[in-house]
Amino acid sequence: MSQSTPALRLENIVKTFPGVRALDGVSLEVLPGEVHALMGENGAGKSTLMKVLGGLHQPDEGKIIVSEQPVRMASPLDAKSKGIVFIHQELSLASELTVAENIYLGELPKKRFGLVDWQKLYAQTDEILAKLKVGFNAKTRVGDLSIANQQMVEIARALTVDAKAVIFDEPTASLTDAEKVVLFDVIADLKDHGVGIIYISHRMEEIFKITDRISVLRDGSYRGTLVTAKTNEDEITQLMIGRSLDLSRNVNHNELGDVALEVKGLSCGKLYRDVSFEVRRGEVVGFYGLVGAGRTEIAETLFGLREPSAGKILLDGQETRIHSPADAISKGISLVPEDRKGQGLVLGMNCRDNMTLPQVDDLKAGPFVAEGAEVAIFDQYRDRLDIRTPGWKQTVGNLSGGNQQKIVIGKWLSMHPNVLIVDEPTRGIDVGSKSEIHNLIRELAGQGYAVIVISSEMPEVLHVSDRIVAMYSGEIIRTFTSDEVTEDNLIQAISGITPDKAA
Amino acid sequence: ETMKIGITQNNVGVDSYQTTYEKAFIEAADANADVETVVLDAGGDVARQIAQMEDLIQQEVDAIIIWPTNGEAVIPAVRKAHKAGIPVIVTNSNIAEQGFDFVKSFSGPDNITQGKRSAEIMCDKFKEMGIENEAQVVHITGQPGYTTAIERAKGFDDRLPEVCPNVTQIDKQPGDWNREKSQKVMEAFLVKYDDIDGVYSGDDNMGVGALNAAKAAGREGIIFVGATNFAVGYEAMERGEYWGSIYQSPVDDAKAALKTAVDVLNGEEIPFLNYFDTPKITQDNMAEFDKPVF
Amino acid sequence: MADVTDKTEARTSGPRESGMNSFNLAGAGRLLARQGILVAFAVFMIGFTLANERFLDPDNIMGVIRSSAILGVMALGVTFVVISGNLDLSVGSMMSFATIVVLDLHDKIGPALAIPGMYAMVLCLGAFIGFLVGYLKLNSLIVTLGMLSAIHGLTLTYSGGKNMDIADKEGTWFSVFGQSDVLGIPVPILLFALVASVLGILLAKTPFGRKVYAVGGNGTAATFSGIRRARVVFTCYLLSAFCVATAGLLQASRSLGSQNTVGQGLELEVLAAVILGGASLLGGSGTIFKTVIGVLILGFIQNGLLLVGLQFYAQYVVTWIIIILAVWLDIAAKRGKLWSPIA
Amino acid sequence: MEPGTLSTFLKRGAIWGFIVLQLVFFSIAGKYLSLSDTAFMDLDNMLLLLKQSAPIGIIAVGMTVIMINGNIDLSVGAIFALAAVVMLDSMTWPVFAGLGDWVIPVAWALALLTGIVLGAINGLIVWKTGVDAFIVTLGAMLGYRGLVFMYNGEQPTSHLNWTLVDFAEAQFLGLPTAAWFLLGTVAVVWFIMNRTVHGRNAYAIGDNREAAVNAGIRVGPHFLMNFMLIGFLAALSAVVFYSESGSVNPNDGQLYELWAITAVVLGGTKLTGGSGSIISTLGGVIAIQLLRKGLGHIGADTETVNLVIGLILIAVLFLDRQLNLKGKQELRV
Ligand SMILES: Nc1ncnc2c1ncn2[C@@H]1O[C@H](COP(=O)(O)OP(=O)(O)OP(=O)(O)O)[C@@H](O)[C@H]1O
Ligand SMILES: Nc1ncnc2c1ncn2[C@@H]1O[C@H](COP(=O)(O)OP(=O)(O)OP(=O)(O)O)[C@@H](O)[C@H]1O
Ligand SMILES: [Mg+2]
Ligand SMILES: [Mg+2]
Repeated sequence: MSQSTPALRLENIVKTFPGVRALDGVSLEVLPGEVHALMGENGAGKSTLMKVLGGLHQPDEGKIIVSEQPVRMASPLDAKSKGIVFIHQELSLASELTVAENIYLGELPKKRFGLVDWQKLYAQTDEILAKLKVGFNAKTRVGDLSIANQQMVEIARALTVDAKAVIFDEPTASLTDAEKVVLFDVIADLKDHGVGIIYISHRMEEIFKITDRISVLRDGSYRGTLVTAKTNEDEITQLMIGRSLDLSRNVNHNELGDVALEVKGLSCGKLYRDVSFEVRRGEVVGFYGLVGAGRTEIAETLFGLREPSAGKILLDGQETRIHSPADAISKGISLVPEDRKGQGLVLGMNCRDNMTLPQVDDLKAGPFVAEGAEVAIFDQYRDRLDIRTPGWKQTVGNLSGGNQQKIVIGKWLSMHPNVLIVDEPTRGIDVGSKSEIHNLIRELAGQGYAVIVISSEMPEVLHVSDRIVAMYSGEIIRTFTSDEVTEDNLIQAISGITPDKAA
Repeated sequence: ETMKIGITQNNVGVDSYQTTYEKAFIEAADANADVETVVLDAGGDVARQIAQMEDLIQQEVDAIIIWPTNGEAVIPAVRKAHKAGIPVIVTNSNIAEQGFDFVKSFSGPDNITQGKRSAEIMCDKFKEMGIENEAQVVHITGQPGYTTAIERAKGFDDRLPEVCPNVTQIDKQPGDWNREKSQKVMEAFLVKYDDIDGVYSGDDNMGVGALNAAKAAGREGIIFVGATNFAVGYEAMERGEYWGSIYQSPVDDAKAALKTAVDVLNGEEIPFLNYFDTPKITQDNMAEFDKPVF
Repeated sequence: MADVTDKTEARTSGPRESGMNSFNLAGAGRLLARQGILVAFAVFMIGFTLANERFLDPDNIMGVIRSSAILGVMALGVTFVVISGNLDLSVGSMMSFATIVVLDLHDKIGPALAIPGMYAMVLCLGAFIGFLVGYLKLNSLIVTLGMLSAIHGLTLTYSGGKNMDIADKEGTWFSVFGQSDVLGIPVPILLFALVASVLGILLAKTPFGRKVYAVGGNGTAATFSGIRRARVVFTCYLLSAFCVATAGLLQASRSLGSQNTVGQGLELEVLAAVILGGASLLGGSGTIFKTVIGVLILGFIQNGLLLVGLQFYAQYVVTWIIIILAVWLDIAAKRGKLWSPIA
Repeated sequence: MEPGTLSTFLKRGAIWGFIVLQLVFFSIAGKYLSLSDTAFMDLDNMLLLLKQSAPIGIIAVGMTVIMINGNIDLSVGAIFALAAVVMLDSMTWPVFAGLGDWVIPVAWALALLTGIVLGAINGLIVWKTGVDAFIVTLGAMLGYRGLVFMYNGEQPTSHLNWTLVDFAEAQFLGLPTAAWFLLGTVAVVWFIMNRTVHGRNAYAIGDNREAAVNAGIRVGPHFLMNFMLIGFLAALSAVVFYSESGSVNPNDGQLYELWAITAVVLGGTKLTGGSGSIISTLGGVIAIQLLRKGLGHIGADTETVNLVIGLILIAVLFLDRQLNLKGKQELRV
């Protein structure tokens, strides 16, 4: 922060959507070489502000000033040409194209006659990928990558141009720790080169680790800027939601009931092998592991989306086969899937219809859908999960990312399942709601539900789980009770270092 | 030694005339022990028809019968057959004059004359009714762009003013050889014009569609004249609702084409234009004709 | 209906705006603008009335609706298929089949048995397509294009390629569906209205309708929500076949005779009506009400242009312009801007 | 691996397998059922096949591009007809009377220009109004057809120029002219789609339009260029075909859009855009043409041809899916 002229400044930005005043006179200043955090609850307007900056939305009022010059960001291309790089919250990739083509999307290196300069493209890409230390190469098809790796491709775009400012909108939502380390290195590197960075995240530990200053938005208006070194979690939370939170490790165990779900020797091709575990009523079992460890695939099998190649599933002691999600639902299993856009929501549908979709057959008045009952369910979970939307008629695609996630959670909680599986339940969710969801999960367990939580966030797993299953490369390495687990032995387990090997 | 005769037809299945033609052709060929046939259908597509000509040439048939989708576009393909030494016989509707050099013979109806005859039928009836000086006529043509449709329309349009100079043709729209479409067209005519005395349709199928529209609208006294007497048209004539048409048998058409081809292969002298007769048929003389089978 | 309207808007209202060229209509105008297609409809009706005063003649209006009924009934079924994210190009060919079959059976086993017989056969075809697209997950465009051809072949085989006519046209009660009136309203219109109401309610108000939207909007998410996607798609094709059979019944009853190609080319007209009504080919949006509007627009354009007396080819050109203007007006009203946000 | 090379070629192998299957079947069945003494797989017959694939084939190549780009074009049949009308009619215009046979290239250029202009109209409407390409081109299918009829009423437009016919019927290095044009088109468009920035951007737009927009790719101009390309190719197809036949009916080219789309989809291109291969489209075109030719060869009648072609299309799709199934590990969605 040696220079004092800001890399960019936003002044009094106002943006309204039909029925929503998303930004209400927001100002923001980013210095060169600064990592500036943007925080706020879900729907506070962070992404919208960045979309204004990135040329995706035109502001109703206000100014954008880059290097002391007022500018108009007419389009994404325009913004890019003015040195603003935008790493989006939602993946923005062409899955049929290669990694290299995606990283250089919109600016493929050219030879004469508009030909692509493949050599240059691959050389440049290899250079970037080397910095990111990823396990795939420039010619891999993006659709073949895991979500985390796709996110890395997205991040790689920050390194392609001489940027004045780079916007990261929740880049770590689907990354695990190893990739996060790489990302932070990248950010440090950009910082050294005098690039101004806007960093949006709901994860406090990251904020404290890498940012210099923190600006907070609330309900579309600017709440103030804090210097990271001189503040604490409580102060930020106060500014964001107007109260403090308790985020500690889970201690109060519920009364455990019978075994609700038991899995014996379950395998599914190469995806995972010989998996056995049980979940009791009243118990929360956390699944922790690296990306690709096979946790999602186990969940999908339990939900009838995959055919196991071997092994047994027992529900309440009865061996069952689960043929389809419909079958799973009728047997009292719910799954909050990890990909909310692709698997969780019908984006073009309104909030209410999305939320009641799995039970639409049960909510009937005569032959018709009982819309009143649906609205009641929606209202209940909107209040409980604090979903920010102008009303149930709002199209889900227009909600902020975090609020979309809450709709998915509400959808499955309202089914009152016997076995609830949640896969990355708080991805992109603000701290306030996150703790609300954690409380909910605990509460549900308290009511006698059996809950499986798959998460790549260690604090989350530690906070909600009674037991933690550590997976590595398709196998269960070890199961911890909450008393015996420590951050160290958990990390060891998910890295494939078994206690005996380590010894 | 059997004769291998290939035929490429215009568009079988689009109406029962062409279908009946195909059936009759195959029957006639089966009946003749000396003849083997390859029967192809271009589905109304010129490109497909040219490809079929090429295939027939490639298969080295002894003679080719073609029912042209387009009387001019097939000329080069016909020339190809001619160059390959395969005699070509055109059936049903002729190709353009430029191609005559490459063709052995044409066999089929004379569509222009048919159009003319329909005009005469219509005019005679008007005279009989005494309205030849005031009658108003609407005209429903076949599928736009098809030779048969164009020729019949031309014959009618040319002849009507010659025989009934004071009759006016007030509107003309295509019915696409389609009963339903022409019913719609006629409905609009009926709304638009209070006074319609005659309807000429490019074939009876469309004519019956127009008749249905008039019946539904309760408009009586309209003289319907068509062409290619279909069974439906014949029946409507029996009921006295439909005045007249042109009698044309696809069976005769098909037999004539096959016979011409066989004659050519047998080296017999045949005239270049082999029109078979398509007489007028009206309620007055219909007893002389069998009910069409299609 | 409100929720359904919202769904359709979601697709067209992109997230980006350009600030320029907005003709934002305020207040009441905005409400009107949401139904841009109705405005377009009104404009054409006024235009045609000015061009020919007979256009608004009740007989003419009734006539147009009656002759649109056949296309319209088919469009109702196709609306379901399109909303579920698929296409049905086989409806024209299948309608020919239905017409030919019911006419043939009429003389063989009598109308009372012919009608259910025909429905059974057409529903079998619909079930076959539904099986291929729903359960085997084959691409609907190619499947139905293939069926377009295959069913045409079937019809030709069935009829021997000949026109099919009822022998005794005067003596049969079969003509009630196509030719008679009830309380001065032609039966085809009543049937169209009946089927439209039932299917409209089915789509907008029942769990099944909701599932159709979900499957078309995001099939994966629908599956994850426990919806049996294949079954929904299958049912949509059955409904489509049912509508086609009804259209065939109307057609056969109206003219009591038919050629094998009576429905040829209708598939694209039907699709045009459905899309004109605002359904997206991507699935997940559209309503029965809007499809009906789309059908009527097409019907009145054809009729209006005939009355104006343009050459048929001038009609083609004008239809082109009107279709694009109508859809353009519709989406422009929804997004509040005349020009598209495409960069 | 660069996009569009051998491995993708093999992945989309179903269509080639199907072609081989057909060749085998028709050769064997032809022995019993055909009148002809010449074998089905005769070299001349295969060359003929390539030539006969040209009219639809050239259009299908353009359609592949449009569909990769995430659009569709239903007006190609009408553009085909209108370009042909312009080509054949312009050869008789008095202005060109002094040109002799040099009128041929002029007429060609005019026809191709017509195609480009018609394509550009579609492209501009799609771009500027934001109306879905399906509607725009469905409308244009009617509108352009109307223009064809306006030009010369219901009459066919004809001009037989024997120099031109001889050229079109000629063979260079053993390949018929039309086949050269088809193969040339395939090569050039393959190159555009796989080697140029425009081509790669077209893939990106079709794959994820929002991502393309976010990355600053200007979607509109790409749409426009691709519509101009397909307009050009539809006209080129007309030029190639009508040089040989010399007369165009106002109805010509009807249903070409559906056959072209069928060929493209058989070749494995997704209707939703983003993926597809020009070479496989060629396979799709040949497969269809082969089917028609083969059925004619063994003497199938009209009903059977319709029935079989329809069912075979479905069967190919089914086979293709079975071949590309990833097995039991596939997610059941
Ligand atoms: N295209 C749109 N149309 C209507 N409303 C919108 C649109 N985009 C955003 N909004 C609304 O604007 C508000 C701000 O959304 P935004 O995405 O900026 O939130 P956010 O701070 O990024 O939240 P999150 O942390 O959940 O990502 C929300 O209420 C959202 O529903
Ligand atoms: N680098 C990679 N390239 C290709 N496929 C991968 C790669 N990494 C993971 N996969 C595959 O992607 C699939 C999904 O991985 P995913 O990350 O969802 O697994 P997971 O164990 O559920 O992890 P998480 O829930 O933490 O995201 C797995 O089948 C895995 O084999
Ligand atoms: Mg956001
Ligand atoms: Mg996962």
